[in-house]
Amino acid sequence: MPLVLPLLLAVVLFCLGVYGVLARRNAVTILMSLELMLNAVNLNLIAFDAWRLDGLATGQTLAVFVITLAAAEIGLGLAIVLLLFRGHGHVDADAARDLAEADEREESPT
Amino acid sequence: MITVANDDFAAGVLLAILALPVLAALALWALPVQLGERLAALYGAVVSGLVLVGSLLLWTPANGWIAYVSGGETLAPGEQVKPLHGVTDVPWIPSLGVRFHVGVDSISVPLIVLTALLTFLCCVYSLKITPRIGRMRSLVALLLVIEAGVIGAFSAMDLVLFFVCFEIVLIPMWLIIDIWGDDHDAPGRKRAATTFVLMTVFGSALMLLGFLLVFRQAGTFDLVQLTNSPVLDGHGVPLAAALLIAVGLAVKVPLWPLHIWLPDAHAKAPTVGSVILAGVLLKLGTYGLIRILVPVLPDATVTIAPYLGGFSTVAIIAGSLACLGQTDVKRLIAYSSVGHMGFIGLGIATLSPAGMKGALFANIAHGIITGLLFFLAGAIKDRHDTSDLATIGRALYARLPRIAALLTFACLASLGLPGLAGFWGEMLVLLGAYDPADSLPRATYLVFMVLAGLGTVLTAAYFLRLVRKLCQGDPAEHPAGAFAVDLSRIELITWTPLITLTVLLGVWPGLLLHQWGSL
Amino acid sequence: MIATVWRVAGVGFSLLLVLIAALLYGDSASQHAFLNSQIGEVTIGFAVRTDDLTVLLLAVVGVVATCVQIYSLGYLHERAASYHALVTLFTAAMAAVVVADSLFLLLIGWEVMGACSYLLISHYWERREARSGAVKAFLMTRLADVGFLFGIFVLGVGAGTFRISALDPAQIDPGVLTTGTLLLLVGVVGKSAQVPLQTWLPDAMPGPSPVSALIHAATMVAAGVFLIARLYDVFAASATTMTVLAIVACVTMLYAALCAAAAVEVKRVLAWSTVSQLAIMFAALSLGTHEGRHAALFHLVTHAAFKGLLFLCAGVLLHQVGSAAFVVLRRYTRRGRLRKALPVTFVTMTIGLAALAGVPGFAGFFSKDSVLEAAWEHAHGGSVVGWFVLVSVGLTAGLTAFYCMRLWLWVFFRTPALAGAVGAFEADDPMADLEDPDTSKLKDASWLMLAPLVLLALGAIALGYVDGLHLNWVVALASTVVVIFGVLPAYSLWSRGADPRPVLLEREFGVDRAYHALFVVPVRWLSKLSVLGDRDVVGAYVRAVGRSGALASQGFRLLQTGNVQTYLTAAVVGVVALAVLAGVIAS
Amino acid sequence: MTLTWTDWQAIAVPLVLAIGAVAVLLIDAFWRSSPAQLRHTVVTLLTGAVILFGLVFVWAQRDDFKPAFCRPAVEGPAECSLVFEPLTAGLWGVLLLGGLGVVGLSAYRLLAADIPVGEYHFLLLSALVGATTLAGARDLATVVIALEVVSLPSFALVALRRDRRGSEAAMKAFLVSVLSTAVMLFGISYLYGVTGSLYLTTIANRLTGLDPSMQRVAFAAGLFVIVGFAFKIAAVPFHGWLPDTYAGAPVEVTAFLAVVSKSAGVAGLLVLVITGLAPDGSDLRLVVAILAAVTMTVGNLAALRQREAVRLLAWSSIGQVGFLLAPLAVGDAQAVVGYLAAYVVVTLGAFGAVAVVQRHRPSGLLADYRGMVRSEPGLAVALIFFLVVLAGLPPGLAGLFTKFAAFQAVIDAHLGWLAIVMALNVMIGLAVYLRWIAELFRLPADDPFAVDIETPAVAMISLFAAAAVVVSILPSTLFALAT
Repeated sequence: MPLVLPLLLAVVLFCLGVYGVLARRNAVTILMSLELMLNAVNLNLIAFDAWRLDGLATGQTLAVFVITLAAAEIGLGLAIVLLLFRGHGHVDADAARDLAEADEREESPT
Repeated sequence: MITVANDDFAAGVLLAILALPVLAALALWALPVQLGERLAALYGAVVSGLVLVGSLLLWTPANGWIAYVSGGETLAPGEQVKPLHGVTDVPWIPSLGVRFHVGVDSISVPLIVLTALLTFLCCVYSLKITPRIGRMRSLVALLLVIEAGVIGAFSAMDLVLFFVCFEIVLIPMWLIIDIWGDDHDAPGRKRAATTFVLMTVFGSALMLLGFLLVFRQAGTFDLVQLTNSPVLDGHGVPLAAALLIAVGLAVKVPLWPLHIWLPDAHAKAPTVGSVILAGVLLKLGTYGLIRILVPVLPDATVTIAPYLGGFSTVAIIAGSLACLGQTDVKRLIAYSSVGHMGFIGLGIATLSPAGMKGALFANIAHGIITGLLFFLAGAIKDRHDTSDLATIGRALYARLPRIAALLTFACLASLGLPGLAGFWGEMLVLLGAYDPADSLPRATYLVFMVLAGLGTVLTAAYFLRLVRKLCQGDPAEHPAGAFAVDLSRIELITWTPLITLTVLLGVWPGLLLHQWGSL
Repeated sequence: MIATVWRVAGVGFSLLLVLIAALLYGDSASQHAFLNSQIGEVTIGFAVRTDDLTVLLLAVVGVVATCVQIYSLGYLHERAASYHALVTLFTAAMAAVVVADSLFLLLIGWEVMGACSYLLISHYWERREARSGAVKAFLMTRLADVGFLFGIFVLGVGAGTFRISALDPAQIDPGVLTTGTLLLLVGVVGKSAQVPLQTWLPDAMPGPSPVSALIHAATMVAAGVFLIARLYDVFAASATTMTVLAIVACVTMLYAALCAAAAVEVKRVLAWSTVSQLAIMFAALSLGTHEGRHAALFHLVTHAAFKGLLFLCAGVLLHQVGSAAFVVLRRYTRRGRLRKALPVTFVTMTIGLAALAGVPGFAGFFSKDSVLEAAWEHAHGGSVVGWFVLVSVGLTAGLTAFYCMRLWLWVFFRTPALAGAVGAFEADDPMADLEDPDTSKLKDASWLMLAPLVLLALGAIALGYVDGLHLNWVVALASTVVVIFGVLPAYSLWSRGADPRPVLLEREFGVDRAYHALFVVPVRWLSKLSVLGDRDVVGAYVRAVGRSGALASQGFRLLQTGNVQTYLTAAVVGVVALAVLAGVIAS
Repeated sequence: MTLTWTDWQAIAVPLVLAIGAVAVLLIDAFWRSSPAQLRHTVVTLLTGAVILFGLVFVWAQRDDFKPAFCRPAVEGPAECSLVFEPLTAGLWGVLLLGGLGVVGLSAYRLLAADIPVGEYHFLLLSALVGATTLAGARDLATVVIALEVVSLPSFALVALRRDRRGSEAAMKAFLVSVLSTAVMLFGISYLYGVTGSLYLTTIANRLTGLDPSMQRVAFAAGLFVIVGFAFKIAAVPFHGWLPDTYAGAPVEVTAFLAVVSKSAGVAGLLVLVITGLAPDGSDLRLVVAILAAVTMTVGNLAALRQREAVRLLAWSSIGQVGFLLAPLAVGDAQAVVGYLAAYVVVTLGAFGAVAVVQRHRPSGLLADYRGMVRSEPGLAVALIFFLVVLAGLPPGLAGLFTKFAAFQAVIDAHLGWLAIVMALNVMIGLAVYLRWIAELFRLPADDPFAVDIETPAVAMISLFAAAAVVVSILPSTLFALAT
């Protein structure tokens, strides 16, 4: 299999992930999109590893690390989403805007 | 060439007058008890008096400075190399190449004495006359910090140390304007203070870039080394460095069109603030030009000197014209500084002995005379609670005869009347412009000279206008207010030294000119 | 108390000057330098010298100043301290000019005189015309002084010295010499109120009369003449400068005499006559001959006496009557009171006017004669300048006689033709139809004021003879005839009660108005422009920087919506932008 | 592969920190019976002791060079995953000092009452483990893991109060951070593909020998990696999360984010840039320079009109990062570490002062500080000093000289335009801090802030102030951190 095919697939996956992160409102969906991006990375790593065959299996090792990372991130992420839900009653990422810049009123220009 | 003389006594004195005001200011702030307003002023007067004494001790005869002779030229047979004295030179930040290197010579000593004198007088003045909101303790402490910073800048022999001292004064001055400034116009004084500090900071940052370029070329920040082996070549990096340094210092001078912070800052500042600002702080810029730009980057200076001269000439004319249109006495005096500093800039731009000495002389003279003018303006403002010409009214000769007479005297001195201190500097500057350094385009400088000469007429015009609008007039139309007290004793005491110096330097310019040897 | 101190000091100082002059009389010339500093190749500092010229001028200054100081004791009572102090300073400044051997000392005296004159002219600062006259005087002379300063530079740098005694015209490049002397001439023209910088002098009249006497007789305006006499070798070495001087002098003397002939105020007439007489001195100097210089100095001395006298007399009129305007004086005169109430003043003023007009036997006659003589000799030598000067001075003599006679008759004598009406001068006086003033209390001034008058009147006669009588009878006769030709029309007009004053002359040829439009108005505009430029151009940039900072700040705040996806989108866009930017810069 | 003594020494500090973290967690979990007061004290002391051990260790070994987890490379020097060298020592010193400072700020009765003590300190120590590892990491896998070990505890810390604002703040930080990790990993995968290695030195060696098309890929990959770090340190335009997160988190946690988390990011980026990802003259350095210019400008400008103290500090910390990036862009480690050290000290101090005020005035507006120079002179003077150091003006010489070093680095690298932008930003930055200082000086105030400040707070703020004064008088100490 030519190297370019998995790479292309990875790029497509990554872009889908980016789209998902930017466009979806639901925080859980965003987390899933992030997962997609990380898996695109994994695909890349495996593909390069297979192409390189450097004997250390560096790519595969890193891919395993990334999977672990993803698991940890999702764990923490879901905890935060839960907290968000508890506080706001919803899990829409773009609706949590308590911390936006307040309107200013009495400022005089310098 | 600078040679260095070993002189432990002078070094000790110099370090003492650098450290004393800072320590005194810290002690003043740290005092747990609330000091009375007058006690604070007294404390300041004592400390600054000691500094004044110390600065006078530094004034040793028989030294001079001929460092700005550009790299290629050699000394004439009769000239001798005059030493720097009171030198302390220890490493400070080795990794950046910064040293704590201070020392004084005859260029810096008069300026240091001027600084000490004006600070002392401001403290003495504050014994009786304080800004309305009080808080004298902080005011005195800030004045002392400014004094230390300015003296540091005048004695720094390391570019970075100069830069640091240059910046030390900014925040105290900003506070002085912002807190003790014009109490009728809080947003105005805030704006003035902020404009002042921001423009100066930007300028000094540019200046720092220039210093760093110099460092890249020469590998040292040490002024003695840099003066003795300057960065030659008038193009490329040295030119960029010279431009950055010149622009940075020009903000402080201030040179047209970078002067825009000055009128507001002076007009809104309290009396002592205006005096220090005009009398001392502006000198940092011209001192920097003379001390750093000219000797360190001689060739590049030659390249930019005509532009410096041109902008200075514009400053003279534009400043004077702007003065003619002012309606506020403090603003008017502030604008007059633009014109006078333009003369100094022009003198430096001539790169000739006469112009350079003229600039140095005018530096001192402007400090004394403008200091006096701001004291007077402050006195008038205090008595009328406004500095607006129309509101103050006319015929001060009738209402406050002594103050009005002194104002007239100060105006005459400031417009460069021969026989008073203001004349010699401007005369020498014009002489320098008539006969600039060989490497400069003479025709251009002749034009500058003629324009600057016309500027002196305009200067006379606006000062006479001031006298006419303020001092003269029909007393019947402007009756004396009940509170208008003429010259008080403290005012007389404070101003006498300035008046004396104005006359003394006017009739005996050699007193200072000798200091600078056979430049 | 302070006033008394200054009074004593003033009189004492003037007497001291006379004493010094007497002591120095006959001493050989010497110089002495002090307080010098070396600037590059030139020396800046002070030096004094004594020689005949110094002694002469010191004596003149001393005597006139003494007269003025004593006279002022009676004349002036308010603000006496500052007045006497300034007059003393003024005298000292003139003395400095006279003894100076350093061009800088000379300049100091020169300009301090300007400043003192400014302060003295505005002595009555509650009066509008005093204020504006003072400012005008200072600014015009200051403008000229800039030229003077540049002249000092040119000559000093050209010769390598600022010592007058060391200035050697032979050592200076001719071009430099001409430039330098022409620039000095600018200063002289300004100080001595010659065309085109003449307008300040008549406007300086609101000052106290003794001050006018001092300015006009011995100090300030005479300084110009003195300067050229002092630097005569240098000036004479440049033919161009001398020609310019001659032209200026000739134009001025005629112009000023014409103006004087139309003035309706005693002091204004006298002011214009000063301008005119100074021009005569300059004309004599412009001949470039030794005789010319001698004649000029001779005229300077006699002029000091009779012009001082005349101004002091005008002062008495002002002091006793309250005004020196013709129209006011006529009110007293038509009752025939003025002459009788003020006998001493009348007599001394008559002497002064006679001397000014050049009536034979009076000092002015002899000095003017010597000018004419010098011009005549020079003209004989084939010099165009000589002829030019000769004709101008002749014409001026006639005009001078005319306006002296006019002044004398209108002020002191009833006009038979008008039978007691105010006559020719009431047209421009709003109070012309008022009742006649009470003339019974009019009396002559105190002896303090009259004594100087008598002294100077003696001088106005006797000084003509000190130089020895060596008249060229042809010239003397001719000038006498000219004087008679001047006197007769004045008499005839007066006796008919007419005083025709052409508008052109009355407005003094419109020079003042032209200057106002040409210089004052543009400067005002420029000043407005400068203020507005600072506020709306330079200041606008600064404000714009501040505003744009605030706006940008506001913008960034608005971007901070709180929506995390907005942030992420901005970030993704940022990555792309960075990549593109780096690619662009790299390639 | 066996662990040698050198390896142990190199990882001693992170290891001890990790053990300490576990110990703290265990104490908190299994010593419930003790009074909260005592538990808090014990936990604080233990945490402090662990960090202090790290500091002492770093001080003792500061001149050593200890590579760990090495293997002989195919070409060039041995490839190591973790290296302890003077630069590492300097970075660790800064990070540990920062950590210690945060612990001090969270000392007894200072930490908000609703934050669980044990978890807090555990997370703090965990993040420090990651931060120290990151500063010593020399291969990309270690970098990624270490970065995650710094980040994940940070989000937990932000959300520790379990309230509405905290959860929102944590969510924002988390999403941005995870996205950035993904982007960075994507870049790393390509770097690996292009060079075939994850060791930084090897990557650096191989990058130079690539053919142009590959170099372009490598550039894009490097850009992605840098962007990943840019998210972490909140360089503009990847900064959006920062003000919101700072505002939403407890002040102590904000201080932690501003000090430890940010320093860790800078340290990682510094390691990447100088050990080879972006060699001298590479386009990536240009990217960093552009980031620096944009970051400092936007950060300072946005700070100009903030009305809340924490938000102002948040934006100004973005501006400070811009200044940090400038010498970083030219690979001047000394300037970066010096700047970082000064920044850490005064930021801690400033947050300490803010924490004190915020405890009594929860609104956190700048107006709360009005007239403090009269009512609370000590605190006000300290705060003014910290702000002045941040602005880089005398008397804050520490700030001045670190800015100076940054200027020098930039000028020496011929980046004139960046130097001009920096000069402009010195001015804007000053305007930012002056507004605050002006409030402190403004008299008379209606309701000046005056309270009995808790002793630990007084001690900590005095300590920070003293440190700031010392480094102001002897700025060379700052630059001695990395030689």
